[in-house]
Amino acid sequence: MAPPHVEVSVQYRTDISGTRHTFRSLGHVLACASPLRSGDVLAGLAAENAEQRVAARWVLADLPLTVFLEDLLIPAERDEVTRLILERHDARAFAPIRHLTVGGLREWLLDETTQSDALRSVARGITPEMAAAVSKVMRNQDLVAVSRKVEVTTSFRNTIGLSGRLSTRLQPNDPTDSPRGIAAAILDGLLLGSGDAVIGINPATDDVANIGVLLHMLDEIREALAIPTQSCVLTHVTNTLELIRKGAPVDLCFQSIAGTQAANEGFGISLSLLREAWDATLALNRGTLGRNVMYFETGQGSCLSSDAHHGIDQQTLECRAYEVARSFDPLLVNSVVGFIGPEYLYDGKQILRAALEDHFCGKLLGLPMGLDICYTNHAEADQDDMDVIATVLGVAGVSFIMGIPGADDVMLGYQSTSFHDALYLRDVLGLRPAPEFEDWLTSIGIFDPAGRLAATPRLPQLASSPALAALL
Amino acid sequence: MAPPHVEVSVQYRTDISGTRHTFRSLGHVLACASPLRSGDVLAGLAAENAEQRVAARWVLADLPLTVFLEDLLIPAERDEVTRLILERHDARAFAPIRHLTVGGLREWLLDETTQSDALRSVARGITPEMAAAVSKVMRNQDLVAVSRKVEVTTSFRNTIGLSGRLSTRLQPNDPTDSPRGIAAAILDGLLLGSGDAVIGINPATDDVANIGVLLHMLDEIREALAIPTQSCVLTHVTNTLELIRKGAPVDLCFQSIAGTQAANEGFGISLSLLREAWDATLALNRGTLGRNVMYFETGQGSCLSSDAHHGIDQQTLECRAYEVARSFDPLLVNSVVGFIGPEYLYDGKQILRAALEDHFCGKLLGLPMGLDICYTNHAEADQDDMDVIATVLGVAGVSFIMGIPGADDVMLGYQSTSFHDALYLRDVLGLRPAPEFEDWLTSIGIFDPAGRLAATPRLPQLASSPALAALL
Amino acid sequence: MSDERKLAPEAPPTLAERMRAATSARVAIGRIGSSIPTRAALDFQLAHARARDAVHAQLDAGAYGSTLHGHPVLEVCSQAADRGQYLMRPDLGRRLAPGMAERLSPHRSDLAIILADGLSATAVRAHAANLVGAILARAQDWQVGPIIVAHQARVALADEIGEALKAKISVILIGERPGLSAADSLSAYITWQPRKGRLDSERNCISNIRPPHGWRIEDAAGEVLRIARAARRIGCTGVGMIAEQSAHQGPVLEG
Amino acid sequence: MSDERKLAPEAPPTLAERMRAATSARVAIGRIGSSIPTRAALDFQLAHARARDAVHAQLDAGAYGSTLHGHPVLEVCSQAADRGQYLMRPDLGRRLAPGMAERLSPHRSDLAIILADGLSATAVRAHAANLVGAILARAQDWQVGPIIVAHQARVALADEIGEALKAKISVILIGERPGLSAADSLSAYITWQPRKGRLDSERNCISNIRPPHGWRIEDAAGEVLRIARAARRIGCTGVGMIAEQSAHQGPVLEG
Ligand code: B12
Ligand code: B12
Repeated sequence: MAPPHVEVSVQYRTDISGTRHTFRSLGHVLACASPLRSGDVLAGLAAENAEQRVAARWVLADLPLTVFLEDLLIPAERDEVTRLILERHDARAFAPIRHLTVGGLREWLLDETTQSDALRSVARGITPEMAAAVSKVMRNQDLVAVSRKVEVTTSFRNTIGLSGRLSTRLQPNDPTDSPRGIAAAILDGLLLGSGDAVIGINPATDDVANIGVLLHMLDEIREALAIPTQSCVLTHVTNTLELIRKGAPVDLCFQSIAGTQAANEGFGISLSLLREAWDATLALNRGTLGRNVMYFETGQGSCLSSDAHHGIDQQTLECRAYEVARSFDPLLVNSVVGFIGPEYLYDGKQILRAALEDHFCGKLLGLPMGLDICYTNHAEADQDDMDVIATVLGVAGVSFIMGIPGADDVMLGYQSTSFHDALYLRDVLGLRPAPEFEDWLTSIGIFDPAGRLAATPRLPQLASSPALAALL
Repeated sequence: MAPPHVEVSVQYRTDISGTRHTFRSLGHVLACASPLRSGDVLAGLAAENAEQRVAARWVLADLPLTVFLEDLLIPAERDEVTRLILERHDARAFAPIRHLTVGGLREWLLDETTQSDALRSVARGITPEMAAAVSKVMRNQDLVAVSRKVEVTTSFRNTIGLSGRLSTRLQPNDPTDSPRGIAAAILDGLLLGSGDAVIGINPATDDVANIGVLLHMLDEIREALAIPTQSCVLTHVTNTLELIRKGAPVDLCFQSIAGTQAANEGFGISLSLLREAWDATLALNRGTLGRNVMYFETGQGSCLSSDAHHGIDQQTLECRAYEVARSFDPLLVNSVVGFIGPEYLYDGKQILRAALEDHFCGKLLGLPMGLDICYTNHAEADQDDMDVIATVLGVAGVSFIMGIPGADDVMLGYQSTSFHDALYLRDVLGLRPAPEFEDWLTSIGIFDPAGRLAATPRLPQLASSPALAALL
Repeated sequence: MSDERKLAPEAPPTLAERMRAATSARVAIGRIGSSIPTRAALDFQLAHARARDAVHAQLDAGAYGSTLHGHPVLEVCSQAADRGQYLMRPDLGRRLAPGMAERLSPHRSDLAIILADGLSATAVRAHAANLVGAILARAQDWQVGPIIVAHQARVALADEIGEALKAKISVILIGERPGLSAADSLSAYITWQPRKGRLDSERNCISNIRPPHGWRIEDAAGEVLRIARAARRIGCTGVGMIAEQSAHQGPVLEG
Repeated sequence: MSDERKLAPEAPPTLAERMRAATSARVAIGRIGSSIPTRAALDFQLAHARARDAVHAQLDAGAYGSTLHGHPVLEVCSQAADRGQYLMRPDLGRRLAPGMAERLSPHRSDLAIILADGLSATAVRAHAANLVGAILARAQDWQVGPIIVAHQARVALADEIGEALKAKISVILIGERPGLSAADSLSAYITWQPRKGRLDSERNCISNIRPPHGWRIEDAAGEVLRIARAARRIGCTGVGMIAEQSAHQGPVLEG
């Protein structure tokens, strides 16, 4: 390939058969190189036309990876996420790929001799910006092929992320936080083999006392049935800290995170607050197999939505959120990809692409990536799109997806994947739940000995949980 | 489920919480039940809004399958395809599903106890209209899950359609029919493991003499390298007949077909012409393993494009083309799904859905279905869409796809799948070529003993073909 | 077409019914292989078709007349020209159209109450007037001026409106994006000292106001005022309030 | 970024080059694992961006002036109002706009020659005028009237045009849909006794007229006239001609 027409930190440009394309900054190159996406259009950052988009990718492909360590997108003095990225960059892990360009990194990733171990070992040498950059010169099939090769495993009471496995977060939300309603949804999910990633409730209110009630109910059900899984109420981290102080049974500490300090402030968090919460949760020492105790959610568009994007495109910012995530050795991370709405991801095609990018970049950076494959009723998408995204992500080796009764979250007002969708994926792709959970499903009779849903689950065992017994 | 609010042959209607939806005919129900699609809009047949679309599906779900044997979409006296459907309908094969509604058929198909044998045995009892109807009440994942269960195998010099296998048509088109250019593309494809479904050229001209030259070249290469595959020049059936008379080495007889007599007339064919061509090709007796000698291409929109659609939606008409196809025990059938343009399938989403429908309906009707996963430059689609369609169809168990150098057909002016795309699919889904072809790839050294592309193929063997030797 | 035999053949016949009675979620819908029964699939599609319509429903101008519960009504609109633009340009939905601030600034309201279409005019039509009544009935300790009806509005539009009304606190009652099962869910977002540039972390939110399935009107009104009074006491809403709250172990957020 | 080592390491270094010289197809692009090298991927994307532009290019009105090779030029347009409608409504591209037939009917042309944008105005700009010249030079045995330039036209528009010109045969030179590697490819469709309702099976087609990579102009013009004369002899074009042809074992289609 021709030597790059780029003078680093000075000019980003290329000549394509007679037309000169110049980009004002590294951020501008990255933004123009993204596939067309409504959030970047909203932010005024998208490429002007298809040719400029390709030109940006051309420039990007020829940039040495080291440029991302020199030309910082958001100044370190103004942003603690930038500082985190610089501090935690591991030069030894970077060494094997240090000499590569972005296009060369794509080829190194796709090479058949680059396997899971090699990929894992460079993770700490790859910055979020490098991950974003390489994803922008990769087509959908590249993202699938490489993601599939990366195995990232974590554990608390079971093991998440093994290849050949697909876990689910059982998401039993209720618009009034009714314990009975939530229990019904949990029962529905368990009977359909769901819940190995986590049984995780989004509470309808921030009422700490009420969240405590839910945490106790989750713990009661898990203990009574001896389910090798973990539970979580996805409330703000300050509430979780409060609940830990009050002695509530907190398995995992949840928080939504974003890729800039300012956006995180919009979420009411900082790195030090997260560290405090991490320490407090670790101190509870409730995991039996492992010590991954954090659960993070992310999603393209959240920085722009709080006006904290510093002129950087939404996919690059999403990758920066993964730097935040990986500093806390989380058990679970998922992007809630189509959750916010059409102003960030317009239709099924944009949601699919973003899902593949998020999953790929997360895995590449070493995260246990799941995906909330979802859309809202104001977006141009439907359940057929979700089927496609789920299938493609299943092939890409996604660690977990959501399990929601009938795919309809009656509290958050959006559609995601159902318990049945996970069954479908396991079926057509030959995937199985986390091993400890699979054993449990078999022992309790929800799975038959062949590892498929039994025609006649032995319900009586469920009665050992008071919360579930009330329904039986 | 409530009893159907339908008086067969008289009124098709349903009441959905207060609103009455009435449809003027069975064809109107079928058309309104299709997902939004530009070709149906062009024909003035699409549902007026999303609610009417669901209402049509509701009516359809409750219709007994027998209605399709009584209420004919296109009168038998005016259409030989209708007559073919009626003549060839097998009441014994139909017996096990005769009592079902369309919605009930969907459930029977999805039931885990319904496996490949059962599906194969009812194929001749299912009419094209029943297949179209049930596909319209199935979401994308349903189409994948059922297609995956149907194994349809055919053979000529190798075996196409076994589960766990993915074959490719090597499509080495050249804008001037230059034998040297075509040979270069064939060499490229063979070195990348392509060509087990067929090595099939679309000729740039209808010149019979020239087509003869190409047929001889294909045969020379195949013989010289002892490739267990078949060749074809995709010219009009009248030309193929002419070439057979002249003694040209014709393996497969190709023809584009459509779902109405009038559309077939537009293609310059009739059932009797096809029968004549079938007999003539069979008489050559060139197959070594099997006697499937026909190759058909189809595609939603071709009837409308020749103004021969009788007010029926394009997907239902596509299924009727499959009735034509299955009367001739073809080796290969594929829909060229995005080929015509945005006036029939607007964007990646519509192309994907149509691809899944065509594949599902074809397999359900007993056809060895492949797919030309493709788009034109006037459609709203790109290679990322093709990656997704290919991945999902791979999971659905598609029998074969196209292999074109770099996915760019330089003669037909459209983009399809490349040799690399097939490698990608085989890789991420663990699929292999047709067994006889796989053995050949290994023996000649293109595959290594592990069944992957060798780093160093043993080129010298290729020199035994004069056409290829000229390039070496 | 489908029955419930797959869910739990030997369970008492009413388990699925009891599960369904416990929640509005789509529980116990049965299964065929790994898939959902045809009936449940079509139900879902119908709900989706309808939710799409709710997103595009409009709040008629003048629908509330000139007074509501004795308070004058003022209508404003954001910079988003129509529904299509509103959906794709949330930034415009957060800004008052030119001239609107001037229409408000002659008035004042310590507790500014705003009714806003948001993503569901249906929700506003169903519950907002009642909720305003219930809030007013409990707000004797606050000076309340005109009630503002805002079109094509996002939550943060309350900041500019509150600023123009010189409000101590703003309460915007806004239609949440419609879910499949609920197109009529209302939220109240409460912001101490509203002014342009407030972060979402500086607000409180009460969502799922949707009797009888979600918050009841009386309870929601009570909660709004409890938060408003706590804000007056500690001088902030949002995460600051939670922090303050937890430092004092007080009961403010416990409803 | 990539090299060719993967294709055939021990082959002479020029194999890939020789393959590429033999065809304009994207052969010998190398591979990385199962994927194509970055350079080839970006080349493809650039070509796609450009082909998309070619689809939307327009044939300027009046571009050919009032005469072409001594024949008067008449411009007509179809019922498709703009490019967007042309793409989605091919039916409109097959019908003359109101008043157009009247503009043509005073004229006549035994051999009607039509230049049409089709899906690539670029192709018409590049080759059509030359091809018309070459056809005229060989068409001494035909009465040729005005040359028609048709906007937003589909192939079948030639039927209405030919009918209005009372033509014995029509030849429409039309831009083919642009491929990635060729945005300038022209087709000639030839129809005996053109009139509304002709089927495509009643026409002949010469495609890929695109010197130097496809048909050369001289050869294409020769082929057009050979087909036209055969049609005059046997009284049809299209599949009928092939059939007639094969019955007589004649050389008409062998070019
Ligand atoms: C969309 C949404 C989001 C989006 C908002 C971005 C966007 N551009 O729309 C994102 C993903 C960023 C988000 C984040 C959070 N959200 Co939220 N979100 C929603 C949701 C699903 C819909 C909101 C809606 O329809 N708004 C109406 C439209 C018209 O308003 P808008 O102006 O377009 O959008 C604004 C509001 O939605 C607001 N907002 C969104 N969430 C929250 C949460 C709080 C506490 C506040 C004050 C404001 C706020 O931010 C948007 C931009 O200004 C609701 C559920 C529901 N049923 O309402 C939950 C909901 C409002 N969120 C909730 C929570 C807890 C959060 C988080 C605090 C989660 C966390 N632990 O980090 C964060 C932080 C929010 C913040 N302080 O910035 C809770 C609030 C509970 C409560 N009563 O306080 C709700 C009710 C869901 C739930 N039960 O879990 N959220
Ligand atoms: C699109 C297309 C089709 C579509 C046309 C439908 C549509 N709505 O567009 C479909 C899939 C139906 C089709 C079918 C066939 N096609 Co075709 N088609 C093309 C293609 C790729 C592009 C045409 C184009 O851009 N037209 C320009 C636009 C502006 O015209 P339009 O009015 O929108 O479209 C009309 C023409 O395309 C025409 N048409 C399309 N194909 C053919 C073939 C012949 C022989 C004729 C006379 C007309 C014709 O039908 C369309 C509707 O009226 C060309 C390849 C190329 N590079 O041109 C091959 C091409 C024209 N087709 C070809 C052939 C052989 C066929 C078939 C005969 C194949 C077969 N064996 O059955 C059939 C039958 C066509 C018929 N008689 O009706 C050959 C013609 C060879 C020759 N010189 O005679 C070509 C050149 C491709 C090839 N080399 O194989 N085709």
